[in-house]
Amino acid sequence: MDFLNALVVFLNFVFVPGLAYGAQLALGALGVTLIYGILRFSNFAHGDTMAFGTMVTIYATWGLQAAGITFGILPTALLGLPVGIAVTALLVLATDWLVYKFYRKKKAVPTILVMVSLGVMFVMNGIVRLFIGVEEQNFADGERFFISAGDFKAMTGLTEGLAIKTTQGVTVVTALIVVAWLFWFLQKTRTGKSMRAFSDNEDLALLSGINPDRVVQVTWIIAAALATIAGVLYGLDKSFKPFTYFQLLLPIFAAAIVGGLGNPIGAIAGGFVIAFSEVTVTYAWKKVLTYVLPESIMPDSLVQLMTTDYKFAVSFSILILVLLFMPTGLFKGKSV
Amino acid sequence: MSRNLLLFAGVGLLFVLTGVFQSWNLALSILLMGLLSSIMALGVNIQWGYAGLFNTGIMGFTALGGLAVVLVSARPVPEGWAAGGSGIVAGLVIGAVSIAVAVQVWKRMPKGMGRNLLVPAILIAGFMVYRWVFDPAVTAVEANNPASAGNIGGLGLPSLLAWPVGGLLAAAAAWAIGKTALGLRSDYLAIATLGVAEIIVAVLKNEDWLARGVKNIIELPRPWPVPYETDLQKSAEFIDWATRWGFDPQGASMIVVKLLYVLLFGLVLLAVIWFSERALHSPWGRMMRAIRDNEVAASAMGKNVTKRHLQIFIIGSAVVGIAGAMMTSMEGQLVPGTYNPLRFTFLIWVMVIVGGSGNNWGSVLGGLLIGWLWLIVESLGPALMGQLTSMMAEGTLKAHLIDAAPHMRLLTLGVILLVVLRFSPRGLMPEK
Amino acid sequence: DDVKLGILLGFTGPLESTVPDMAKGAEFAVKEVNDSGKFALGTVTTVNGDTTCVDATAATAAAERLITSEGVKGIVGGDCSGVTGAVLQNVARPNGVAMISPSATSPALSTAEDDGLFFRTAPSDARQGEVMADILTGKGIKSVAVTYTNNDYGKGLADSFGAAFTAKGGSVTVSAPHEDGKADYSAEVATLASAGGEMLIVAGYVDQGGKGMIQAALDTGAFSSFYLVDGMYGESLIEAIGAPLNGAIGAVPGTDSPGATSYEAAAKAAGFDGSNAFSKESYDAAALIMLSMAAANSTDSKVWSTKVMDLANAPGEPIMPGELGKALELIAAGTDIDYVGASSVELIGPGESAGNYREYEIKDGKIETVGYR
Amino acid sequence: MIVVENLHRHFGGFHAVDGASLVIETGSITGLIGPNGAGKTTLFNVIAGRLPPTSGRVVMDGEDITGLPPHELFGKGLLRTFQIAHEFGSMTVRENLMMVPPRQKGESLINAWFNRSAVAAEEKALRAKADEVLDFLTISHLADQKASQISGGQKKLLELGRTMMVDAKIVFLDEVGAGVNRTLLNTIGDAIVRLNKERGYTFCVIEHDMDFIARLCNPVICMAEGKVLAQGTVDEVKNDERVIEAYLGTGLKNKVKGEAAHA
Amino acid sequence: MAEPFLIGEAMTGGYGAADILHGCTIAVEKGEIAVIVGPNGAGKSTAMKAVFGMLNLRQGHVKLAGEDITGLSPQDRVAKGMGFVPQTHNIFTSMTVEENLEMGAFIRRDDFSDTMAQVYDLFPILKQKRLQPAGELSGGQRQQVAVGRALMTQPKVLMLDEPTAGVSPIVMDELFDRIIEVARTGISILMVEQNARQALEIADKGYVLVQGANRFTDTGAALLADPEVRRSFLGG
Ligand SMILES: Nc1ncnc2c1ncn2[C@@H]1O[C@H](COP(=O)(O)OP(=O)(O)OP(=O)(O)O)[C@@H](O)[C@H]1O
Ligand SMILES: Nc1ncnc2c1ncn2[C@@H]1O[C@H](COP(=O)(O)OP(=O)(O)OP(=O)(O)O)[C@@H](O)[C@H]1O
Ligand SMILES: [Mg+2]
Ligand SMILES: [Mg+2]
Repeated sequence: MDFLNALVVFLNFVFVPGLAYGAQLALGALGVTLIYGILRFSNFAHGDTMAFGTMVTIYATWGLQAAGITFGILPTALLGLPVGIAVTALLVLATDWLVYKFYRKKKAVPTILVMVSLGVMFVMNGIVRLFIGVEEQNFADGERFFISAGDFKAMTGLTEGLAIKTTQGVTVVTALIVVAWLFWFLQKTRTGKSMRAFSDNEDLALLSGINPDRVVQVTWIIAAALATIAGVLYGLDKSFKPFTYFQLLLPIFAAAIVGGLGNPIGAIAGGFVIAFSEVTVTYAWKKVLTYVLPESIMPDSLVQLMTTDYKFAVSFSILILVLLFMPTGLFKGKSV
Repeated sequence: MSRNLLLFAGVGLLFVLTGVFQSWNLALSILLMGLLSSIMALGVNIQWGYAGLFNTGIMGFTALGGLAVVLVSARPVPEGWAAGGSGIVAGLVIGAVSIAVAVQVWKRMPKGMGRNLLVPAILIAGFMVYRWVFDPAVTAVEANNPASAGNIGGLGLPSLLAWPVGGLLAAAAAWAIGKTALGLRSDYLAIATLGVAEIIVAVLKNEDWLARGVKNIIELPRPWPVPYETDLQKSAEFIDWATRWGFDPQGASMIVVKLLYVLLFGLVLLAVIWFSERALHSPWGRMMRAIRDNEVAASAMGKNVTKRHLQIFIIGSAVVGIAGAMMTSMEGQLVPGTYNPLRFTFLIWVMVIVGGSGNNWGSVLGGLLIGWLWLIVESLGPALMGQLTSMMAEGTLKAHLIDAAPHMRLLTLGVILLVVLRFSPRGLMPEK
Repeated sequence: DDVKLGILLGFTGPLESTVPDMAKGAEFAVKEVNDSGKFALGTVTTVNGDTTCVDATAATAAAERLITSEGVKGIVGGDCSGVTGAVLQNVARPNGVAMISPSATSPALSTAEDDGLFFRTAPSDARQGEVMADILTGKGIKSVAVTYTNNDYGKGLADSFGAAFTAKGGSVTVSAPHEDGKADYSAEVATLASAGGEMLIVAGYVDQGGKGMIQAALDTGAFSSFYLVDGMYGESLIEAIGAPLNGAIGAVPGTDSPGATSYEAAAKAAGFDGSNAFSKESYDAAALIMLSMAAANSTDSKVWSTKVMDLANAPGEPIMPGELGKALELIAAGTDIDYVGASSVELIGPGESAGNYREYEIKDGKIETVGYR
Repeated sequence: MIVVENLHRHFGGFHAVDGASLVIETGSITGLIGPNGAGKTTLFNVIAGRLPPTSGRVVMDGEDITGLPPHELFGKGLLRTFQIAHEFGSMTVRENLMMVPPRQKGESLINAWFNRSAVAAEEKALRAKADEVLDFLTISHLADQKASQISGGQKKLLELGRTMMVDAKIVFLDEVGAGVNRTLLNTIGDAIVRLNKERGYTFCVIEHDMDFIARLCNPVICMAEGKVLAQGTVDEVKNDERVIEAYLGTGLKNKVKGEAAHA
Repeated sequence: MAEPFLIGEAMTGGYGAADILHGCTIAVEKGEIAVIVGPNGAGKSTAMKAVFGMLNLRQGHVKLAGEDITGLSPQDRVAKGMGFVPQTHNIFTSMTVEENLEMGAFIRRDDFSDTMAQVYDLFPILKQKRLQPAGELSGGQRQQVAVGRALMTQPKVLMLDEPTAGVSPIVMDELFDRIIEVARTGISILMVEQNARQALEIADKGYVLVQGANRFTDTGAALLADPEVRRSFLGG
């Protein structure tokens, strides 16, 4: 029983949150990694694209809710998602046409594109704030929990509870489906292969009759979809606030890079590496130990390797460590 | 060449216009920021433009420069030092030694199980001893008057001295980072250095014994020879001088202080440029460009790529560290919470790229231009919004837009940045 | 002619969601004064400057612009202690312009040299720590976990509370910081849960990490009762979290004067959230500046700043929000006033709020006052 | 003298070099031939320190040089060219050559900053040397062109030119001839022979042009599937049945006939 | 004489300000093989790129089957049935050998497994390395992939820039044989070669380019027989 309690404590505070956060990062990292893989630059505007997509979805959700449409135990926002994706896709396509295309034609080096994406980031940043403002928006509805801590205790009779939020479940499942799809799409489909060919050698892609404009469009549309999905799921689980989405950029990049840039599987792995290293290394084992150790040798300290002050630092240290042994990430990423 | 002069003249004009239409004080304080940024941009350009190292740890080196100012010139806290200074030093030494031992063991021992066990064992044991010595000392130091001290204090030396020390601190950190992470390429190096910078700032934020952490250190002394405006305003001599020339003493005091800073920063900037330009246009610079273009071939042509990378990484970081120290001693305070990657890393990168990577003067131009832009959009953005909304009918939309006016700041910045990059896709002064 | 007031706050950056209601508060006071028609020195207008909260250079430049270009006669701000210190030392003092900060709470600022030009309507952390310890020991609570926002405000508050609470025999199981605006707080919540405690003390901002911490603690079942510091006060929290927040307690600066309530009501009517963090303090800061100007009959900071302490403290006729017109009349008549305002301003020592606290509890989704300290 | 002892280099499960042992005698021009994918370039890469071997040793003049980094090998007088040209694209063709000599004074920052005259004098000499090499390679008109903007064959010439900038002991040439005009290649062949005779350079040459190999090389080593298949004089190797089957093909005989008919 | 199937006529142009080509003309008839030779830097690759539309021509034009295609993008020329193997950067290094070949057949909508089998027959080593990223191949193997990719297109005109550079003699012979075969099926072949003697042997027409202009133009055999051409350009 005590052992079970210890396990539940661990699951509840480390495993489940880590899994959900990891999946959220992974979804964001997928978009970053896709742009890097095909268009060959680190897109700093991705965080704000996520914010934009989420914003549109929020408006759509409000509309649906006003019309009395809901989605059962699942959040209504999932129904609004297609709208968000569509509008975001239009926005990024317009951005590409207005901004990025020029540099592509000029064959600008990747760092120029990175700086350009910073400019785009600032602009999107402003657009989102002009529309929806800076405040936090809560748009989650439906059932909050698959199982709440209290219910779990009542069900199992354990002293410790285990909570699994609906959004956590949805996020993890979505992340897995999306990565599988993306992997399949890039590796097996004609369009996917042409996208990889384009990223590998643009001139030669041209000589093979691949339409570069189409490749770029498809890439942006998928990226917009990924950004919107990631943003909405994150917003449902935590909350939507433009500034946080900007802050998300850093761990998302960390995830994409540690996994190996350009590799969808890597993005997933990277997301979990970052999330779990944040949560586990600074975890205080005291509570777990109270269940498994006898009273007499129970330490009174928190049994914590590092204080949470350093959780970011720790996750970065782990990232660096991984890179030292695998210089292009867990899954042999690209580098431009 | 004339094009470049024109560009500089153009940027100069921006500052003059700011002086005329806003105020000279504002123009000068933006110029100061621009000069500091230019120095940082030069540091980055040395690494990126010369050697292709994608360093995004600029924020960390800037912060280390700031720390140097605290350690060198902050008011000493003898009680704090007495309470645990020696313990802290001992702890740090133990930590460093155990890492060094682990590294040596890793290098010397043959691959295999033994090494894989021994090295972590050394590290873990070292960590335990370190914590055992270090933690009580820290607690003791932090317990000393936490509201206004709680740290080990500085040496109380002149602030100017902290500038080279800032460079040294940054160089030392760069050495450590370089030794471990320079094997990484492009974005992988970028994220690693970004991470190190985050770690450095995390340490500054959370190690209260060092520089009071998030409780900040204020009232750091000014660098020689810059006086305090309030002192000038009280000095009869100065008032005399100002009135003789027909200035209002208060206004003059501020301009004089800023001009002195401009002079100081300008001298440092020129020195850095002189050294960089000489280096760039020498066989050393040629070797660096070769390494940047093709490491494999450079190595086959007998150039020690690892060593050169380390060298240039250290030099560039030291320059950033110096600039970081200059900034902190000008602001007179160390606030770890202000170090954020957008402002201290990516903005500097924008400067380098907009200026034209690989071109020192480009970096200076980029620093001045983007520095100006970064600060001027604070008023420009909302003003633009004011223009836009002035034609609109009253209503919720207008109210909403006016509320959102501050956010025109970044939007305007973004738009102008995109425009600049559109007209000079390789930077304003491309490497030839 | 115009008298310009600078509102120097972090309109963009980490506090961007908190600041609008602060700026509105200050503007609200200005509007009230102008509408009263009793301000003899001219029409008061406001000019906004953006500190970004984190970028001292940007804040300094913004202040430089407000003062040397716009010619403001007083500043409401800055918001975050770091940028406030930089502005004070490098711009306000040299120019001799006074500032009243609604939210910079760092104790270090109390001792900073300011030539009498710096005030704040936010209470210093030391006092609040005492009050918190009193409230909790009064409830018989022995052990708590603390999470604070990782800046001088949170850290200072956590420190002073920790000291006071231990002195009273309580124990703090863990005091863990959280960074505002971050993506995930699982690690922090896990640590707090592991350390345990009867209650979670949340020393953060209501629309920042503090809210995230509460949400995560509730979701995982780590804590079910909370103590909310002044930065955590706000209707928006109840709205966002809902029923699970019932039972949470807290205290905000305030006396049994009706100031806070009337201000919140007026704010609601004017279309902004007056209960949001530091909105009241901002209103008070602006009001104090204008009243001091009136009292000094001068817009020169060096002159009016000498009046601030007088006006803010007893003795005198108490002034509530919405009574600025009346206050101006009284001042003109030479009657002594005691500005109470929305946040019960009482300035002690080097110009900071002494802090009376209103203790409240959240019951059925409503904030109910339970007493004063 | 370079001695390669039982060298292996694996990529995953694939054995690119699979137990090759060979000797490159000092003063020789050794030819290395073999079918595509035989492991020739990989062997070069291992010898020149670009790739670590999976196992085996490389000995140079009695000293074990296995796994030394390329720049140290360069210091020992071991030079190589790349099959796929590795030019320094953003530098001019002349600079590409001038950067080669080791231990230049101006490569030290202190000299670059404070000892300009010494550096300038050295630069002058380097420049003259570079121009001489460019002249020889018939590309002096390209001296100030960016190396990224020259033709494929010209890049190959540049590869070769770099080895001519220093006094080398042993030079590994990986298909310098591919893509180079045959008339010019003949001149290059003459130069190799001259360097070999006059300056005592040792050469190891990978080439698929058998005429070229035949003109220059003795001995010739033929590799296949990561192993040494045959070695000896050109004629011995050329007539080795296994070499013909794996590498030369029967077409060569026809072609040789064709040649005879034209001549 | 009727106009050739593909002709780049009096082409003048270059990469930047300076012209590389000076009124250079190159043509190939249906089902024939044309070979371009010349010293390094003569402008052979540039001429090929010009014919393929990867270069802005200042003067001159390109015609395919009588139609002026000077204004078309490379991609459109692919659609018109032109295939090209550049001299460098001619494979997708991060994609497997098989994917490289598939990309060659990108514009084909029919079943191309036959063509792929033929390519594998021609270059058996590629079949072995089918699933390996092409960037990991040896120099000669890459070249085979590059040619294989172009063959997959089943173009009407096949343009090859030094297809045999770096391939072993045995493969080179196979390759030339195959090129003859391909030409016999009615496909025009335009190629640049430094293995000029072998190439001219199978060429119906030969061009010697020097400094961006035509120096000699004749049948392959005639050029081979010209002693000056042999000495100056073919290595004696
Ligand atoms: N990085 C690598 N990963 C996997 N296989 C590789 C790698 N590099 C080379 N190979 C394989 O090793 C074999 C030998 O390649 P190598 O380049 O040494 O051949 P080579 O003899 O130089 O051929 P060529 O005459 O075509 O240049 C080839 O089959 C190649 O596919
Ligand atoms: N990208 C480029 N930019 C500028 N000039 C170039 C560029 N590429 C080639 N050149 C120049 O154009 C001329 C012709 O080059 P081209 O590649 O056509 O030669 P080539 O005849 O194919 O030679 P090779 O046999 O060496 O491949 C050369 O002098 C070269 O320096
Ligand atoms: Mg090879
Ligand atoms: Mg060519």
